[in-house]
Amino acid sequence: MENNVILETEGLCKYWGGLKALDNLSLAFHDKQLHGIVGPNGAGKSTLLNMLCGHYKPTSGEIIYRGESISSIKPFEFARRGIGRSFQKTNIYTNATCLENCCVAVQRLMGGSFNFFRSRYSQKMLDDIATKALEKVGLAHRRDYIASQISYGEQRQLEIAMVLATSPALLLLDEPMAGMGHEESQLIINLLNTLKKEYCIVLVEHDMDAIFELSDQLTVMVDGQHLVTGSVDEVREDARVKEAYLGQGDEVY
Amino acid sequence: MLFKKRAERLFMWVFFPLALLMPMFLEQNEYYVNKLTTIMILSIFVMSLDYLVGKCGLITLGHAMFYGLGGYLFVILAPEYEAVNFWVYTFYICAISAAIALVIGLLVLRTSGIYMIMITLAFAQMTFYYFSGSIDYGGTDGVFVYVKPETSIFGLSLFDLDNPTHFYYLCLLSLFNTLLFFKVLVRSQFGRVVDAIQVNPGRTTALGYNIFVYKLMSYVVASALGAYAGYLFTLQYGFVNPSMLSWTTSGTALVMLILGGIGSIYGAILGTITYEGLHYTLEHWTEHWMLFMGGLIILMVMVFKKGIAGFLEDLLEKRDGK
Amino acid sequence: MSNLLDIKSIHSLYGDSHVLHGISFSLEAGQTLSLMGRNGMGKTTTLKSILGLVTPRSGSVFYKGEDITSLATWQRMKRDIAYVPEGRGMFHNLTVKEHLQVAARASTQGIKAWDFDRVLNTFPRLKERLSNLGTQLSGGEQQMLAIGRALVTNPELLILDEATEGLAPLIRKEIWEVIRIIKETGISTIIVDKNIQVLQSLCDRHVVLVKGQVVMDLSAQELQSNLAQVESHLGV
Amino acid sequence: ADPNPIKVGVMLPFSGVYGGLGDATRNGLKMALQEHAGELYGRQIEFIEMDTEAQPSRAPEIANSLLNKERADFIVGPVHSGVAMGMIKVLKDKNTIMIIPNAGIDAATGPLCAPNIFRTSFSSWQPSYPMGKIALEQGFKKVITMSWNYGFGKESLAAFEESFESGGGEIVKKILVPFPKTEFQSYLSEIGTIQPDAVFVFFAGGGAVKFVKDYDAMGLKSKIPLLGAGFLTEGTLEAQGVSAEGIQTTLHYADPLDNPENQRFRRDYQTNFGKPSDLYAVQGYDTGLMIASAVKALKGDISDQGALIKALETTEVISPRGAFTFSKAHNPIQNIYLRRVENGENQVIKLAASALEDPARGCKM
Amino acid sequence: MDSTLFIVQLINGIQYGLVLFLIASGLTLVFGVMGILNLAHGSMYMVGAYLAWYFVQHTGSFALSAFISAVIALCIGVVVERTLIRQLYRRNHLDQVLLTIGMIFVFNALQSLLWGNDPLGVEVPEALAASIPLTGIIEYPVYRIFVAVFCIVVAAAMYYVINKTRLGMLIRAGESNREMVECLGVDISRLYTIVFAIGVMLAAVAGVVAAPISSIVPGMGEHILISCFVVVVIGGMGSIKGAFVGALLVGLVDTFASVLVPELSSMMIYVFMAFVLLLKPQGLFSS
Ligand SMILES: Nc1ncnc2c1ncn2[C@@H]1O[C@H](COP(=O)(O)OP(=O)(O)OP(=O)(O)O)[C@@H](O)[C@H]1O
Ligand SMILES: Nc1ncnc2c1ncn2[C@@H]1O[C@H](COP(=O)(O)OP(=O)(O)OP(=O)(O)O)[C@@H](O)[C@H]1O
Ligand SMILES: [Mg+2]
Ligand SMILES: [Mg+2]
Repeated sequence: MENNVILETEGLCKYWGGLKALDNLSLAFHDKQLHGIVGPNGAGKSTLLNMLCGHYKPTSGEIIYRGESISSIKPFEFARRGIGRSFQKTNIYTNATCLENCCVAVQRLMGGSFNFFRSRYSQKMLDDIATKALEKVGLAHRRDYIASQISYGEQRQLEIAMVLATSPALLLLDEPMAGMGHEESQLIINLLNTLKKEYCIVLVEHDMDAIFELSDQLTVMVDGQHLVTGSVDEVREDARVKEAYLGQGDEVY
Repeated sequence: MLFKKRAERLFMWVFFPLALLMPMFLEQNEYYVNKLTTIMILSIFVMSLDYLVGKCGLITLGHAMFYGLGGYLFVILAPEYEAVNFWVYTFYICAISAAIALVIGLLVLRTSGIYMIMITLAFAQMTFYYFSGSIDYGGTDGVFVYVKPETSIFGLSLFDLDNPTHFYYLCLLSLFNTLLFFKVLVRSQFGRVVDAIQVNPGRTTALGYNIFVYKLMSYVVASALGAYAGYLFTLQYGFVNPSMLSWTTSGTALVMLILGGIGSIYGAILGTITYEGLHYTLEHWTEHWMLFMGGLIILMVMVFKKGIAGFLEDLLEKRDGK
Repeated sequence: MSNLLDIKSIHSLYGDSHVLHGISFSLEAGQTLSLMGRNGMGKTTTLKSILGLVTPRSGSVFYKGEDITSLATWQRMKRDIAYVPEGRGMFHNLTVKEHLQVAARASTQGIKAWDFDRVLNTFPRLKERLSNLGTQLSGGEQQMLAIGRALVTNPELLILDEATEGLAPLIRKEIWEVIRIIKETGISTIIVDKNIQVLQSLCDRHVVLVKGQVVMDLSAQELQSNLAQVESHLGV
Repeated sequence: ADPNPIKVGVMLPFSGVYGGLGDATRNGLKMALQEHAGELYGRQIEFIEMDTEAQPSRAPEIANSLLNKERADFIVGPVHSGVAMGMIKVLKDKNTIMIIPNAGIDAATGPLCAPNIFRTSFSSWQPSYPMGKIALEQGFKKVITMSWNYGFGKESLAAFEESFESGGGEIVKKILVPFPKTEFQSYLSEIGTIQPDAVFVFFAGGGAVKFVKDYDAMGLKSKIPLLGAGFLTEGTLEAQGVSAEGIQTTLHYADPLDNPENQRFRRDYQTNFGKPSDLYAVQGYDTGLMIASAVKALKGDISDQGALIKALETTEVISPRGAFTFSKAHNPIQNIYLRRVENGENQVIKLAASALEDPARGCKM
Repeated sequence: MDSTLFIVQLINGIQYGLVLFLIASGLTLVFGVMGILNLAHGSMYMVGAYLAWYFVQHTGSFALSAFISAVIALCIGVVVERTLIRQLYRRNHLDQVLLTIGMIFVFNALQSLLWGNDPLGVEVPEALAASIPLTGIIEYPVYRIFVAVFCIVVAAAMYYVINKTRLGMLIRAGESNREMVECLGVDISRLYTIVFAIGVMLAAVAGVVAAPISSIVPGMGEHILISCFVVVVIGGMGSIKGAFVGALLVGLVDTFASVLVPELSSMMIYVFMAFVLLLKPQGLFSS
């Protein structure tokens, strides 16, 4: 297994003043696997993702990507190395079409972003790649819709399409199913199921059904600290996890 | 297509042909030619501001700094009693302003929102006070440009800058080029990233763009064009004064811009014409023109929610809809 | 009229887009009502229309028999309504403590069942974050705060829009427990949530929206017998 | 008679800080031309008024409009030196007459002098130069000078220094305050510690009010005499109140000046406009007199610019400030008076210099 | 500079800073806390000074005049908010720029129509007209000390209200999410009307208080406006403490720059601001 680790953290810490949002976390993420992260609210999951994509700088510790420490590079360089992410709150270009949203992503790869004169509409190839990304998440029929006019679930799909359009090696997803109806959730679950065959995915989610169904590896965090990592079944039966996170029994009254 | 909106195309077809013919109607009256020239020059200035504010989301209250620099750089660089070449100095002034903008941009663009407004203002005020207090450049009284540049290219002289009509056409041409340039820039692949940054900088960074560089380049380009406008303004009457650099110049440009319609590029021309036109009319009509000017501005904010350009666009679209 | 809330044929629009097409339902005092529907069917818009955050083009809202359609939002809220908005509505420049202080008040009847301390005891997580600003909380913490902020107004009608969104399972249970408790004290609640099992056991009435229209309006028993149909409306 | 009116373009600030000055100047101008309406050989006067807003960058445009659009015969203005520069740029050597009713910038009748440019007010040099001698006469050896850091101020200080230092006085410190700053406290503290024999300042308008009040409030006035160019106490006395008492200034005019023209002028101005006249009204008035006399001399035909300039050059203006004539550079050769503020008025103490002519350095005319 | 002069200048700097804070206090409230970009703030300062002059002429009493001026300013504030500002809360910040620049024009025109363009002055009220000897031959006017104390009182009161009271929390909350405040059962628009009016009143009161130690001239507001923004921004938006510290720093920088680098002194506060913002891009005390 060791050989296909693409991202690792070593003793990663993030302190907000006195608060240890993340304390000494060492994890390894493997290629072509979906790594679920769960934990109570405020456990530091979003903080972790924010550091893995360069949005926050770690207080201490290392992030190692394909064997190279990247803790000190600029935020935008994370994406350039193939680390793509979606945000906890939908984060798209609301005033542009879905296609245009993806084009922005593709253009970074294709170059030409410093071209002052070449029309942005002149490159067929760019459009094609963007369309492919939309197809991948099942949004092809919304290609020319303005992003603010599609439904919430579709917006989340679009966000994933944008990340895919940057051809990442690694996807960091923060609660992609939040606020989504059953049907839409199912769509995303199916999507992730296919995507994890190609990418390494780190998924933070409170929807237990989804996370149990999808995860190859599952990490539980509590109060900034690592609790357990293991397969879904291992984690599910772990007494500490039940106490700290899942609680006893079902969520039904 | 470069001009997508109907209002925009209509404007292009009405304004430029009219502007082209204007001097023929005004032949007997040099003043109007001069006045229109000033409006063209101001439009270039306001347009460059529109690119910054409306397209890049970089609100500055220090754009007048470059307007003034355009003038002062000429005074500083050009020998006092010798006609220099217009094109060469255009290049010098734009290049030096761009270099200055690059340095200032490196500092200024680290902040955003109101903080950026204030820090750009700070730099503009510094230059304002520098030239206001300078002995060499006439202090608050300003300086004269005694000899205007000549405009030959390879010995072929097309314009005579001392001839108001020639100068008018030069400015009109500059305005047209600026408009076209910005339009192309906005539509370009670079423009796509700039759009993205304005709407959602966080997302754009997460896609792997170094947004600082794009902002910086936009800032540099707009500043250089602002300086070019200032250079033209200086040449028009051959007079430079620190008030070109004052924050009220920036503020007035902002007013023209908002009036015209932010982010529409051609709205800059509409805004400038409206503002200057109102100013001119009211001033000739009553000594208390400020009262009416203020009242009209307030009225326009209430009525034209997206500026005059936005109003036109809505009007034409509504007609199309029916 | 014994109904706490009566909504009569509300039509609401955003600009030109017609979102609600004549919504009507009512809520008896003390009842808990769930509002269900897929994404974008108009649940949030319905709630906002009740609160006056969206002005309906036509239709009316009665609260305790009084027509409140033309009242301002704050006047409606003054009648002991509390709202937990979708997206949490944090104040970025207020601390957690201030969020609760600024909202705290007794109900018009002078009831003060919920106060600062009780909220903190319910969500101990917030206790450690009292001096954090609203936007410096984790997603779930924000949600807790939003609920707490609604509770300290000691409402008679509590409106929750996806209030368990982003909460960990344990906390979610906690919230449902809280709602059960306040239900017992006679507080009415309108809940928008996607967990149909919980809603089923918790709510007295169920309203299902499809494309801005009420397609089903069921009592708890009726829901049992029509579950399949409801689920098909929700796409479960 | 020529049925076409004589067009007088008026380029003054009617709004903003200098608005009051513009207003008074215009009133004086109109009053003079009204009084002499009968001697203009039937020519009507048409005024075209433009608000400069004291904005130098607008000056060329407005001057241009008066020149080319209105085709004014005379352009009267401005108050502000920066605006004067912008105007001169457009009007120098053109076929209109520019008459400056206030702006003192030395260059206007110095390096930039031109046949068609006249000034009825003063050069910055004129009112300040005589004060140097007077300071010495009164026994002041060490003086601090102070003004805003702009042309008018610096030229005034230089003129004072010229005569003061050549007579053996010493300038112990020269303080230039950035224009238009009016926070003087720190400078006054400095003056208080240096304790010179006297202080010579140039300030005008609002700045003058603020300075004089602060100077008094800091307790300096009774200990270190305050001298100034006359603008310090011109149009500001009411606002300065008792703080101004005892201040000595030199200027080419003083309200209570005892001559029949002045008495009549002040009376008529008061009845015409319902408020007391001031220096700026006088300067406007004299501008009117000058225009009237030239028109009269040419029997109403002002079409020949050469003749017009000749007529203007040789005019003797019988002004409320006392009669004056024009130097070769077209600047008044006039008396300068020493005044002291007593009971809220600039009382004339004595003649500080009679028929003082600006050296017009740099004028090649 | 010897030590006595240094101390005198220190006092001058603090005194100037306090006055600056007073003038900027209304802006801190309206712009910093409520987030409304009111460029006409300086105009209200000017209006305050002119009103003070006018009523001192007619009543002879400074205190009475101050009171009447404050009330009038409050009314102006209410009217302006109700009729104009209110329409713009949902719109772009830049529209507020345009609107308030329009208001500057109107106020300037009205000032010129009502009171003319001559510089005016208000005498220091009798009771405060004394001076106390400071050092050497320099005296310090009692009125300036009174002004300093007044500024400190205003600062303390504002700090208390904004940071410690429910009212203050509501005002701040309103800046971040108006709708949500209304959902707490608070009439946010009335609250905002009142707070805006108080902001306007503070500007006018600053004009009144400053009238005896300044000259009342057209355009006096525009000069001070920028300084006010500098103060608010250096301190950090929305922070009363920040504005207070910012004002004192600007006062000190300006005073010492005047003495040490007189030619560049006007520039110095801008250099200072640029410096602060480069080190702390959100101002000194931003949250
Ligand atoms: N900017 C900040 N300043 C101070 N504390 C912060 C900041 N951002 C987050 N925190 C704190 O750090 C802790 C971890 O937050 P994080 O957002 O990572 O939690 P999370 O695991 O994503 O929780 P959730 O599931 O609720 O989203 C929280 O307790 C939060 O209050
Ligand atoms: N501000 C707005 N402007 C225009 N359209 C809007 C706006 N808000 C919502 N809509 C549209 O109105 C419809 C109903 O939205 P609403 O938010 O009420 O749905 P919902 O049932 O709450 O969905 P969800 O489960 O996703 O929260 C949607 O189609 C949405 O796109
Ligand atoms: Mg999170
Ligand atoms: Mg919703």
